[in-house]
Amino acid sequence: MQSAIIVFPGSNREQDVFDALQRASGKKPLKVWHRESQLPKADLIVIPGGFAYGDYLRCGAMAANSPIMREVKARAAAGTPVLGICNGFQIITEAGLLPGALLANKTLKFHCKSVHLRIETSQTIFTSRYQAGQVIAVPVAHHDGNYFADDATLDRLEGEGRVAFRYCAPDGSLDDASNANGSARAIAGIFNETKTVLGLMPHPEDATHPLQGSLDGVPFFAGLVEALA
Amino acid sequence: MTERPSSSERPAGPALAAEFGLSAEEYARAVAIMGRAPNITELGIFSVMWSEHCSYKSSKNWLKKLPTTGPHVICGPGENAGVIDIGDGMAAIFKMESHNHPSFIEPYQGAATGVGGILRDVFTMGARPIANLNALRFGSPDHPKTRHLVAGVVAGIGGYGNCVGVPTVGGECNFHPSYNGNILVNAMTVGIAKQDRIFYSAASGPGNPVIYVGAKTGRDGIHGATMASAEFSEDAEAKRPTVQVGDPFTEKLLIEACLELMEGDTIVAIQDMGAAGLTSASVEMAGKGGLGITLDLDRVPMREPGMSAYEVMLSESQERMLMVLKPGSEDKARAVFEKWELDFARIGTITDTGRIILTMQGAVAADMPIEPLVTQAPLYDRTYTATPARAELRAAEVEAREPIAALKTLIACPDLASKRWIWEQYDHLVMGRTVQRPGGDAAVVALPDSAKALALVSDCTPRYCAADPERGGAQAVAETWRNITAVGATPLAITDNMNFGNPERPEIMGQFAGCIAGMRAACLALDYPVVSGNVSLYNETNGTGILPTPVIGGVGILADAAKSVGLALKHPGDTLILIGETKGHLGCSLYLRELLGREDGAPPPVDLAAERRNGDFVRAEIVAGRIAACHDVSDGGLLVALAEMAMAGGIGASLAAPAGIPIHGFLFGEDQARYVLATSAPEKVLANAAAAGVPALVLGLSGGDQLTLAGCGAISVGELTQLNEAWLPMYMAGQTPDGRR
Amino acid sequence: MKARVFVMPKDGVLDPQGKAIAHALGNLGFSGIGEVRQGKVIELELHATSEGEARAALDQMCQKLLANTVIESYRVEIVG
Amino acid sequence: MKARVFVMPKDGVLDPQGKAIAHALGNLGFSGIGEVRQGKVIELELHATSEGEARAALDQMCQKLLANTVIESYRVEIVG
Ligand SMILES: Nc1ncnc2c1ncn2[C@@H]1O[C@H](COP(=O)(O)OP(=O)(O)O)[C@@H](O)[C@H]1O
Ligand SMILES: [Mg+2]
Repeated sequence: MQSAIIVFPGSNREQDVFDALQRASGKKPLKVWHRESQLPKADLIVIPGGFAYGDYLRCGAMAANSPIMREVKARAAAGTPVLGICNGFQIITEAGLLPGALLANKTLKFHCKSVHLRIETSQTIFTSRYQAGQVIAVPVAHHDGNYFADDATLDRLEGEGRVAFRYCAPDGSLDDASNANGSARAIAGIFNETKTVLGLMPHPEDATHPLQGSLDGVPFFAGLVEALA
Repeated sequence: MTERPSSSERPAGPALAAEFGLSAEEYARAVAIMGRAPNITELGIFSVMWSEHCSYKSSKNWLKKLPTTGPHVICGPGENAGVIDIGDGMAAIFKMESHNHPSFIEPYQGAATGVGGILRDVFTMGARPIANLNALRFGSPDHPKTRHLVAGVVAGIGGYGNCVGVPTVGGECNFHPSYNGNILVNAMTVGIAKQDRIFYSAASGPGNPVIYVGAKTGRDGIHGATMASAEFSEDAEAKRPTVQVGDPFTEKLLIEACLELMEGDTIVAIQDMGAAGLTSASVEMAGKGGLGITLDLDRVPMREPGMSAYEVMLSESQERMLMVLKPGSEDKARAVFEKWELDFARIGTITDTGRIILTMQGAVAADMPIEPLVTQAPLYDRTYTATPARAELRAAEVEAREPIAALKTLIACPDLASKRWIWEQYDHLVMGRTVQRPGGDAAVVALPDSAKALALVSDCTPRYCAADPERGGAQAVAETWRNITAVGATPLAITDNMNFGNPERPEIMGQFAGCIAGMRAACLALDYPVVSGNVSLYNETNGTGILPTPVIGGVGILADAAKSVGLALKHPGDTLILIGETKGHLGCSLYLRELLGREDGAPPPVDLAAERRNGDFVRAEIVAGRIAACHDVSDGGLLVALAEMAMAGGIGASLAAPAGIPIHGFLFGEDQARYVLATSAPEKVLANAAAAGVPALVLGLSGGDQLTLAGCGAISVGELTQLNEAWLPMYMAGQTPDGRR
Repeated sequence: MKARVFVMPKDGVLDPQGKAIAHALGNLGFSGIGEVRQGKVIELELHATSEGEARAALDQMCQKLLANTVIESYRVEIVG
Repeated sequence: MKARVFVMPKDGVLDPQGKAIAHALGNLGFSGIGEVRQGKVIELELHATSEGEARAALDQMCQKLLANTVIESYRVEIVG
């Protein structure tokens, strides 16, 4: 699997996902600077975490308008899988690849910690190595991860099986305390209609090495490599 | 809204010099050097170069006493940051710096720009920053300003560090009324570089271009360096300059651009523009090279129209660097900075005249000799009086309280309460190499493409320093050494941040001298040299000084990151062993302060030989894989240490009662050089300890969900955790734990 | 020409900042505070030959960048 | 009574957000953009018997909470 990581000014977790992808696929991902006019051929496009353009104005807004995003949207429309993690989720949502928006955490504070996620579906290229209902532990690190969409959109997402992950308690149950950023219906990640675009706030890439304290992100990348080999 | 004195129109002279913070004698010296009265720009340059902050005029004679060399020291104090050898051709580059006064005035921006400044000191030397730490000291929680200051400082540190993508992995946070009017915000950055790719600040090559890169210059923080060198008074509000605002996004670009340029062969010298901005950067670069410099100030990228030469030279706008390039490499360098969308301007030339000559709008704005500006800077041997020694306090003279109740009080007191509320606001995981996270003894950060890791910590116990500066100075160094040892790493070197009151008062200089003496002794005994540091004096408000606070930032190395241990109990049934001798020293302890409302007695003695022997033993046991968890015993004493291990692991322990010393001394005494180990191989560990002459005492076993003390009752780990975690979030929400406002 | 763009959270969209401000004002002893909403104001200088031209450009800027119409509404004011 | 409070970075104080917006608008092809400054607007309902009383209360709110007067200036508008 050849993946391409888009690097914006202010991206800062590009190396984290680079390392995770390299460990899973044995192949170095390409890092693509946002001003490069050509997006190389890739089996997977990743928009990494960070603070693209400082997250000034609105998280992800300026990067979403970057010329390379037109190319990313075209590839996504043609079926190339796109993964947006954290700031990447904010960017692809601002760019219209996914519905809704990410508001400030309900605490109005940045938070960095391990959270539990419940896998909502295993029927996608991103989650095939997990079981539906399985609970995994991965880190989050964001200030604006509070997923918002109107009720009709939320109903549609749920009806179409497009909720990928929810914040949950260690036993998989949903409660306010586990949903620390206040996301609508505890949503941590969503798919597009074809389930080839995933945006999520947590960082599975930071749970892929024994020294990182959790290996629960390994199946995420292993599944992708298997699906896109 | 413009209360700013339009200083460009004021006649320069003794009156203005005094306003700029120069004494009459210093002004006379400036006139002598110039052979005439300096104009306002020149006077501004004298005032910042000769400020306490830049010249170290009160502290230099004392700093010389610190040991700064060692087999792995590549570059000690004198450059932007210290450099040590960490093997495999790699170096660790680190420093700590204060932003105390700005953070008191504007906590968010003050703290944020503090982080930005220390990052620049590290990457200007060619290092990629891999970790930040921060040592914070606030006033009493009851003081009306404290909550606002904590909220702003923490948000500012997070706001900057999170955005630049450098993990903030450690630090400390204490509260004491002596900081009510003068908080301490000390930030530390650690970076790594290839040893053959380290960049220094001495200019060379007359004719070489002087390049300005980064953000534009505005009227930010003019006279910040002199502000950091003057005592606060209530009217500080009125005098304050335009506060510097940090732009972490620009900093991130600057890091990437500088490191990209540093891969090539274009840079002769590079220096960040920190306190005193363009003035200190240009004077120091040319001065260190024994050369001169000319600057055309019209070419400086400016954010505001109509800035005077004085303002351009003294601006403390953030996110700016000055470089001297090799001839012919300007275009290559420009392309890099243009890629990162940063300003890039050739503003001058290195000369062989030994003078700094500034021109603006066709006129000479300043023309001064550099060498005397640097070498004839004032240097004071300030009078000092030693802090009177305090009587030792015997445990028998201290009231004994019921141990479990005392533990509950201690674990929830502001200094010992969990600081999770703080470090969860810091991205401590970005870069994916944080092995030991905040909340333990030292943070451990794995190195890229290597099995190795660095162990990082900051520490100081100001109440000990106030009671006995020499013991306190030694203790601060020893505690960082112990914290690094407790994760299994070998301590290598330190940086320091000397925060003290007004050096013109002999008792303050006495504290300074005492702390230096203690630090020196500990550094020598532990082979743990000082490679960089910072001094912040005049930390006083209306004549009341802070507790002497020499913060130590320690760096150690692990050959194998996977061998590091944390403090969390890992499994039930492990034997808990106390390493080190316990005499039950309660003087200056938290038990004394939090339970009995007393702060008297002498602090615990620091036996550096025992420190070294015990630490070397503990480290060897960890590296041999026999230790499941390790924690050093410090603030609060043994029972607090055990409770912290239990809470972190969610596993209880049962402990036997001690014999021979009063139980409150045993459980809450703060004797030094001690660790608690959890092991499944107790016989081997005890035998090795006996062989090494290290005191070792079996305390009991891990297991269950309670902390049980034979004969004294028990408490559930859940209740302890609740007490320990509740205080800070409740306090920040404006509540006391019992629900009152 | 100088313009001001106001960007406010839409009705029905959570406004945690606004809520926090209302709460904090209450704690400070200000009584009788009703709903509080926090938005952004962007002041900018732009080149335009007429107010109409300026408004058209500003509308474009809001649609493309300054506001996210999923969660925000905007209003443009020409200052002079 | 309904009021609006505008909080802007003071003149001379760096406004990284404004700077970034100006830059982004340029990249989007909007030309002729001069200085951009970003601030906050806070809309609130408050109980007051006169405009004077409302203004006095709002001024207090700004001093104590809504504005950081070290780096920001504020302006109050009574909407009705
Ligand atoms: N307390 C100290 N101990 C050791 N070195 C110090 C101390 N204070 C300052 N230094 C060294 O003096 C030099 C100047 O420090 P500083 O003015 O803070 O540097 P910068 O201007 O780069 O921030 C640095 O090399 C620093 O490491
Ligand atoms: Mg420096």
